[in-house]
Amino acid sequence: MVNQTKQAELSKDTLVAMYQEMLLARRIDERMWLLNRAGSIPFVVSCQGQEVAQIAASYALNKDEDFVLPYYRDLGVVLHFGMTVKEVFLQAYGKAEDPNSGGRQMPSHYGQKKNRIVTGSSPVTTQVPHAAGFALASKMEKRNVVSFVTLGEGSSNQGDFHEGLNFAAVHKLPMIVMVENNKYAISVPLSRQVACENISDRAIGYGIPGVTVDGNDALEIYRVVKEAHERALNGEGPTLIETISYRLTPHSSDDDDMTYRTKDEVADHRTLDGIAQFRDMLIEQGYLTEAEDQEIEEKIKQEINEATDYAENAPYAGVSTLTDHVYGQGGE
Amino acid sequence: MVNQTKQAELSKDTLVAMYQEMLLARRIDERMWLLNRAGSIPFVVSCQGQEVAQIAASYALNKDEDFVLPYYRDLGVVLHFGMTVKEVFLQAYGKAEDPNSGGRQMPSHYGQKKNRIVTGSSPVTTQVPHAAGFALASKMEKRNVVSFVTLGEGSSNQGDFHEGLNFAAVHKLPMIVMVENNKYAISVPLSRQVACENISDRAIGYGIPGVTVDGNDALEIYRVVKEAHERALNGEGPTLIETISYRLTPHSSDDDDMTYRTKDEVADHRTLDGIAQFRDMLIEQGYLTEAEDQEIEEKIKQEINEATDYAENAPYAGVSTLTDHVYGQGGE
Amino acid sequence: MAVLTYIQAVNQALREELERDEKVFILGEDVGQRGGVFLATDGLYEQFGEERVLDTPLAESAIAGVGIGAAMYGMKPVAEMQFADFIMPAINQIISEAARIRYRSNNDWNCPITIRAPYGAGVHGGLYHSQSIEAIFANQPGLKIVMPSSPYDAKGLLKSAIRDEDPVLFLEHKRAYRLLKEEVPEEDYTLPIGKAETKRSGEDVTVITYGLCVHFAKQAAEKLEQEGISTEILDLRTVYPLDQQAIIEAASKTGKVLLVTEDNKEGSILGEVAAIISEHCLYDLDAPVKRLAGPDTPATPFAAPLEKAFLVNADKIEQAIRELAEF
Amino acid sequence: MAVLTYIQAVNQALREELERDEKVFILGEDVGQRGGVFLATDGLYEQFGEERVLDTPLAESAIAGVGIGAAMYGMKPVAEMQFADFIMPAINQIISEAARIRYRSNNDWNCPITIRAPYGAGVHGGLYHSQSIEAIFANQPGLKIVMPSSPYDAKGLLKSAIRDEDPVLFLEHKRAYRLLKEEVPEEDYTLPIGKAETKRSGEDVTVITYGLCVHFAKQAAEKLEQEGISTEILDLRTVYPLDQQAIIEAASKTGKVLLVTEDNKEGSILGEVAAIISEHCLYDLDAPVKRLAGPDTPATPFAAPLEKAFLVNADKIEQAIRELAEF
Ligand SMILES: Cc1ncc(C[n+]2csc(CCOP(=O)(O)OP(=O)(O)O)c2C)c(N)n1
Ligand SMILES: Cc1ncc(C[n+]2csc(CCOP(=O)(O)OP(=O)(O)O)c2C)c(N)n1
Ligand SMILES: [Mg+2]
Ligand SMILES: [Mg+2]
Repeated sequence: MVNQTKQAELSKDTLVAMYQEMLLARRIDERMWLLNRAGSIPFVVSCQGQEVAQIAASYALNKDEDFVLPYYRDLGVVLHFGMTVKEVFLQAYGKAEDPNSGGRQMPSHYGQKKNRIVTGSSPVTTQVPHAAGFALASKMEKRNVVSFVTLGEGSSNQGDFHEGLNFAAVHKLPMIVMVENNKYAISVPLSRQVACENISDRAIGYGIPGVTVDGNDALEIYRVVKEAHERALNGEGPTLIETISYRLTPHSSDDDDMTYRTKDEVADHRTLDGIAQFRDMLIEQGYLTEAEDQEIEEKIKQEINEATDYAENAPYAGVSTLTDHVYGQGGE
Repeated sequence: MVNQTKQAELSKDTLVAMYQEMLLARRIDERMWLLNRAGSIPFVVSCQGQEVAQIAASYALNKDEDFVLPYYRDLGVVLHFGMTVKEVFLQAYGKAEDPNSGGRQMPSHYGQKKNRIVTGSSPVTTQVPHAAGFALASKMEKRNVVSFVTLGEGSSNQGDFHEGLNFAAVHKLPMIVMVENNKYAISVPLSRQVACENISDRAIGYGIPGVTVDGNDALEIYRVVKEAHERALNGEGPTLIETISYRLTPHSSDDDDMTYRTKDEVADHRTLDGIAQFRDMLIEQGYLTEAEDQEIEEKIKQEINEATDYAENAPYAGVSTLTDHVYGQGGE
Repeated sequence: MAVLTYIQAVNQALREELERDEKVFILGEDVGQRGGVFLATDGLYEQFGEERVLDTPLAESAIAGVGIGAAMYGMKPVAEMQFADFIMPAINQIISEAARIRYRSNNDWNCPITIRAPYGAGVHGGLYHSQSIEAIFANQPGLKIVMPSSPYDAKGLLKSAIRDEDPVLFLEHKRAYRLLKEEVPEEDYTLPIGKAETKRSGEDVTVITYGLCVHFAKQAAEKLEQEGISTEILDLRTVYPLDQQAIIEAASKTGKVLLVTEDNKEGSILGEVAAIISEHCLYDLDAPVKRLAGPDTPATPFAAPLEKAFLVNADKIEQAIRELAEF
Repeated sequence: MAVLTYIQAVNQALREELERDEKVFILGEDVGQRGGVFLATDGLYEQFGEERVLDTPLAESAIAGVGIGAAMYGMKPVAEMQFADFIMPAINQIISEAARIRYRSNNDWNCPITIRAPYGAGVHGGLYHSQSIEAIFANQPGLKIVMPSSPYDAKGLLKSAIRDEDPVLFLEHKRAYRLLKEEVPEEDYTLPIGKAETKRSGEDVTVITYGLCVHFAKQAAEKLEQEGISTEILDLRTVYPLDQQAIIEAASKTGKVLLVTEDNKEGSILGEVAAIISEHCLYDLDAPVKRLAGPDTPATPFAAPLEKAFLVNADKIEQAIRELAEF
């Protein structure tokens, strides 16, 4: 449930803008599945169920200064940090103009230097030490900049999680680690991934604060990320935040989740959808009318249509570029 | 201080035997330094300051069934599990008869299958997942066997610590992890290795019990390891134990610790030596007389002399054996 | 005899070994209820239970390391790396531990673990679901690396790997999983690790290769036969340690040698093959040894045209054989 | 000009680069107050403070990974692996990340990190303080591997590595640290990465090698000169990617080629060198390419007699050159 007592910090306009971004991420993701099932794009890996956490957290960051190290589900984060809808579709199609990788990486492997979205890979959790490196560098340069890194709860079992958090804690680095706990790592449920109550219980082992929040509670997520951000800027070191949500789609378009969970389980969680809750709250509060909501949906749809068309028709990188950029061309 | 109210569990004879083993480890280690400084052996890495914890913990294990995965300082553990003094000197000299490796590994890289001392390497912390593997296998075979693994506090920052403990916790494996916190990782003090209060604070992140004990308090260590052992045998999973001690020697014979700590700091800790405390307690309790203590010292000295002579005169492995045992010879 | 795909052959080998020896067990990510993301372990969780087909936490160093511990204990673990690309976090365990255990303990301990991993490109996997990783490990005494080229070989070699008393890295080409089908005996059989196999006998040009490229080489050879070019194909099968004798014989036989790999050219295992040939066959060669391999760029881009340009295929092999034949 | 040991030359290069560019910083285990276990960073903590000479927790994947993050940010980190053997836990960061960052981002990001590590045997280090590790990495496009053979080269190449805009693995032979001394200019100079260097000109036999083995090869060549055998020595300096042109020229010049490495024979980088020669120099060779390397056993036992038996030395090189000369 959305906690209404905490809205004070955020204006009506901001709340509506947040809603728009959540919805945009969701609608893009839905379109990706349609395109995949129609055979137009080979692969989708979804944000569905995690948009609220991603957008709420992003709003608590400084989008003009901070570095983000998103993982493959973080469509919400990268949209907030400035990737355009067109660019998102270009990467889904793997076209030359894709700013993430020019079609070299699989979809959802984000990276865009001008927006401080740090390039990511497929092996999970390698981005956690990188985030510590960005935080270390900005601390060395005495800049007021935070690095924000995300990962799944399954990925929090990798050695790099431990090593990266410990390093950041010892050196009191301005870093926020957000674990988006969606209860599954592909087919493996939380109970076979970890034996602790909360992923945030791992924080004490690094001597840093750890918080678990409802991943559908935008205002609470905003609050804890904002606090973590302040601590980071104050030189008080990193924070570990866990958002609890549920993966509403199969792991990816290559997965068949019905081999390990039931339709009912998924359906139950769909009824708790955080975006719908957020919209209801906005309507209840009088911040949004049904008509305005419809307008938003329309605008999003049009933007997505245009982006799809553009990306679909855009050229692939030429074969002669295959060997470009293995190394730089000299100079520093 | 030795807590006298907890002796009940251990008989006088056992306590005296424990003392003898601690002292034996210490005296062997001291001899190694003499041999090294005299140019007879190229390398020493010491147990000094950690013998009490090693012997007390070993007594809480089942030395006829359990598997131990010691690290390089665990001379006490391997002596208790059956490695002879002669064998210890053979490995220090790197001679053919060394049961650990036939002179292939550096000193203190223990391993002896008949005594269930699992072969170890130099890269720290790799033994933690191995211990989980032994625990998993014995659980699969429904045997009442525990795996006991140790490491330094610096080494608890390696990814393998995290991955190994998490695995063992999720699968509720009969494993005891003992971190011998001696305040330094070579030159790096605890405060630059971790930011948590206790290494045992990491346990909650795996949903398992974590305990910190005074590494000079033999009876308390015995008690917590015994409890962990019972939990393991009851199917309640792993335990993380931290013993707090102080590294009384330089990191190794290649180290000069005066470049990063003071003589005074080391001298202060020498006055708290756990073995001396333990002897004093035995004498106070009337379990040991000064004369008996002297006899023990004499016996140890003679054993060490004999072992040194033997090892010094033993042959190296022949050069023709260099390429032996890279692979097995067939069969299963 | 049933016709099986490559992945079915893997699955059958696993099933039969689990049935044969209760020390055998499987561990990895999603290998349990899901049956593996490629279905290599399909049905095994149901048949053997969760104790013998273990879903692990997402942590490759632990998968390898726990397997190594269990193997030292005396079990026969078969660890799965979901993609070969994700073996990287486990390299310390595989190289520093598994490969060194027998030698460092002077034969006191050993480590009979099998580590399976799907490698290779051609399924739009992008940079991190496409790599050839064998070269990283092909310099580690104590380790064996097996890369079967067909369903029949996959079954027989996987059984040998599981029964081997030393660690075996078992690399399966993920595009072969569904692409390759052939008759595979239902009964138990094993194939020798450490031995290359002549897949085709010929007189004009020798192709030495392994894995999925054997399939492409066969296609090329069949086509060239119609032009009167006769091709010998040696399938390395075990890429470390190499079967030197077989390489020397195959190279000497025709005097014209084409080495093929999907891996990047520089530093691939073909370098070692070329070195063996240049040490032993100088006077038997009628042409310089030729290598056909991927370019020296990360394997491989996601975009289909770039992926295709990266990969070795039957046409490229055919062209290279023809050039050698005409040399 | 001062005579410096190899380790002093490394130290001087680090000091000068820290002075020159405030984006340069050092991180690793015991690099601070202790000055490094080999004293590579001696005095730097005192001069530049703990912010620029960082003692890290004992965790190599973090040392590499944090360095990679800082490098992407725009810093010039120099990460130390205490022993090359302990780079294994960091391989995922080095191969999957550092080496791939420029390519995968289509040139948007890059990763100018230098990773230094002492490799090699001869100091009673046993199995885990003795290994040659270059072959593990010598198949990874995006990475460069530099292995200097002398103090002069170490200083000039380390400066180039630090200034390089891409990741460089910089491997220093730990026995060379105190064994090798020579005049090293106090002023700033750099040496080119990617280029081999002819260390000695000769007519009868070409030795191609790198690292400490260059020193042994020189000793052997001097001795053989008195017998009238003239030896060309090519120092690879950068072992990945290789300087093909220099290899081809050096091999063709004498037609008799000895390749030398301290690494295990099978799968060492010499395989690639041999492959280049066999592709390009077949008709210039007067004898089969010969390799002198360690045996295929884990490097290397602790016991002195076994260690000695494992290692390449000047005598073994001399013998091999003589055999080739007499061929
Ligand atoms: C090192 C590594 N091992 C395995 C994989 C394959 N893989 C991709 S996503 C995934 C599950 C991730 O689960 P979680 O961290 O919970 O994130 P989620 O997908 O649930 O958001 C796995 C096993 C990988 N990408 N990297
Ligand atoms: C993976 C790895 N990195 C580095 C080293 C070098 N090294 C050996 S011991 C040591 C310090 C260990 O400290 P700690 O874990 O606290 O154990 P202690 O020696 O204090 O008992 C280091 C850095 C190593 N052996 N393995
Ligand atoms: Mg998840
Ligand atoms: Mg310590």
